Amino acid sequence: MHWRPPDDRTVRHAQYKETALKFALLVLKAPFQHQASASALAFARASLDQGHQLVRVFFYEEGVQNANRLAAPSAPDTNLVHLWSNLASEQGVDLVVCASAGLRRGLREANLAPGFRISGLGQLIEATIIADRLVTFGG
Amino acid sequence: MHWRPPDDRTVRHAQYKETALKFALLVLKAPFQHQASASALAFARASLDQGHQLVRVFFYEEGVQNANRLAAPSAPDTNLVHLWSNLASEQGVDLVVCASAGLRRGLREANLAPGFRISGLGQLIEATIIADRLVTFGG
Amino acid sequence: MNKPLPALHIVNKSPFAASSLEQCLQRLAVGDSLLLIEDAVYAAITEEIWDGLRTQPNKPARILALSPDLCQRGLADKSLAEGIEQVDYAGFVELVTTHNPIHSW
Amino acid sequence: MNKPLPALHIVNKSPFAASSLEQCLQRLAVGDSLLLIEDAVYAAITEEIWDGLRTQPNKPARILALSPDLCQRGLADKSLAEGIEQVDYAGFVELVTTHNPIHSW
Amino acid sequence: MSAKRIMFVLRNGKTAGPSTDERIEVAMMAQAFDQEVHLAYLDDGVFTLAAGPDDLAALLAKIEESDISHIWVEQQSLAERGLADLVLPDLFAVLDRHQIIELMGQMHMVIPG
Amino acid sequence: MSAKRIMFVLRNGKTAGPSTDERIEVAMMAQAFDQEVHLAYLDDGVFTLAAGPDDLAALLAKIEESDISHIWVEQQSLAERGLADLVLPDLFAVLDRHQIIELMGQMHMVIPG
Repeated sequence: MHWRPPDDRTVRHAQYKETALKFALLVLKAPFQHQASASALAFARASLDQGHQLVRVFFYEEGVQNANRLAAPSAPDTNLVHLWSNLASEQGVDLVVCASAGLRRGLREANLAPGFRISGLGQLIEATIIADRLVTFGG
Repeated sequence: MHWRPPDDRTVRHAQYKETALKFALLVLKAPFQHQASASALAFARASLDQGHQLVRVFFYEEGVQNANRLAAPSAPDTNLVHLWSNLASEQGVDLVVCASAGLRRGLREANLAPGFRISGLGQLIEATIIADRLVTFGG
Repeated sequence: MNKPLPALHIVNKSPFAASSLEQCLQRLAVGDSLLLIEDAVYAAITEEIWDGLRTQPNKPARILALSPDLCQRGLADKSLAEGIEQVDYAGFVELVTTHNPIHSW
Repeated sequence: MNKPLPALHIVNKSPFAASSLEQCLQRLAVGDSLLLIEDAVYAAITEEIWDGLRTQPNKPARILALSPDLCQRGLADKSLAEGIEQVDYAGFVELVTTHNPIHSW
Repeated sequence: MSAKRIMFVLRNGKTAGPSTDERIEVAMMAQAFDQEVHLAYLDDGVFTLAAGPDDLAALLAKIEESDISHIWVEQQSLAERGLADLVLPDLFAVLDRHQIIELMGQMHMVIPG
Repeated sequence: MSAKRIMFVLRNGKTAGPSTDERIEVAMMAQAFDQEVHLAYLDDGVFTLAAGPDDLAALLAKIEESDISHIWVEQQSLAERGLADLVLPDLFAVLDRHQIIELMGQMHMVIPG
């Protein structure tokens, strides 16, 4: 029962360096509730800067509030919803909001910020299977 | 510097019993995040049952999510948004959502559940001034 | 009514996960009471939690645990630590009328 | 790569407010490291927090505190408790590559 | 690709409420994807196992339906909370803390709860 | 109607982030309604006063603008966190725990932070 890298680790996208890993992130807290969302975003940027691949950022539980287009904090540079959208448009990062967690909290397609998509919990598991590492923020 | 009852305590609405007090409630957590919202609702009902007056329930910080009409949990009898709306329609309780806290979190008139109204933080202070007691849930 | 009322302190977090019960107990005035709700009711069934109380300057006049929250956690049949009373929501409201301020930790 | 990697434990809550640092320290395996982020960096500047570490079965191989979070809290100039290193987000990413699983408490 | 060992660590009491269900949903989904799913009840998480026979039966039904078969409960967490004599279904194995630590080290992913 | 004495108890660190501002906003609003506003920094709340001269200056500007004049910092909370030598503006009075307890007992309302 020793740790083994997943079998697909040798197959890598050309843009990533030889030692690059695939990361998946899980965000569990709302942007105004907790620093977790800001920490996850900073980690995401730093991992891309180092040439790692960000397989997916999955938003679950209160984390679904990160995708709420209607959220408008007074200081726009601290608007984490915008900052996540920017990450998606600049770097093509896949930002997925859990459909059932979103439904429970009123997050729908109609109020979804650009760059996010709503999908099933299976997308988290799929990311977990593909990725070399899963890092959770706001546990 | 001793505690004094507010000067208006002798003036009371006819429907309340002689020893009735005026309560204000402050709710700071989202319904799915925390039990605080359910605790506040149970306290609100129990205080009305005993003939006290509920001046206002004020929703602040993450508590603004209690007013999100779009929230749809799988089990409707645990849908706290509906249960708060019911309290407002049955008992005429004033449910106020903080405008600025709501704006930051994407809570607008368009997705406001029945029985809630959006207003300023001054409504919390006003309730605090009128009320004999302020009870905070989710601090 | 010129005499100030004692305060009611409400704690809602598990004593195993958070420091708020301990921090609340350090700030009690003589005559204040303590109400345990939500996950704080876990403290009510744990005798050892209250050992430290002897070192606190002021003991609560009454310590109460919200019975629906005990019930919801399957703890209704458990014996409570010495001196802790059960109270329902009607009792919670009653406590609020006889105390002020109401201090949620 | 057949050898298992050590785990990285991430704690994000203040040791004065929550028990998660203590609970994490009780579950370290030999060779695991500990990263303090967000309010957990308050632990990094407090020597007494680590006194209890001697009673834990396993000490972390490394203890690190996230420097931007220290900075944001005005603690950048404070001396850290003995043996605690500062690390930035690049270092955080590096730690994630050299450890697995990544365990957030 | 071989299955990954994923441990869901359940360490919270009930105040977080419905979130407990959301954590179990993820574990069930992982099992549906044929991963090797482990549930570990530590710290206040063990209190959720004491929440009466009805709640435990509902949890057990979900777990059995999803074929999750590795369910661990830390003995020290039970003892610290006065629950050492808690009667649990056979599917729940009580482990010593050092066994839990060893298991955690064998996981590919750990997801907190 | 005479003014009420309302104490805002600030006991949290920075992770909760913007919420800290939201708590100060309530206090400022209460002052704008001519209530007798007290701010009490206890427990991890004192860490927010150590968050560098810029942050403290910004807080001070808000407080001065709103005429809040009763600001208390608990000495024991500072000492426990190694902040006993923290230099604070004159507006912030460091009080002993028993003085804080006495003040709390004189409030009409206490709002947690």
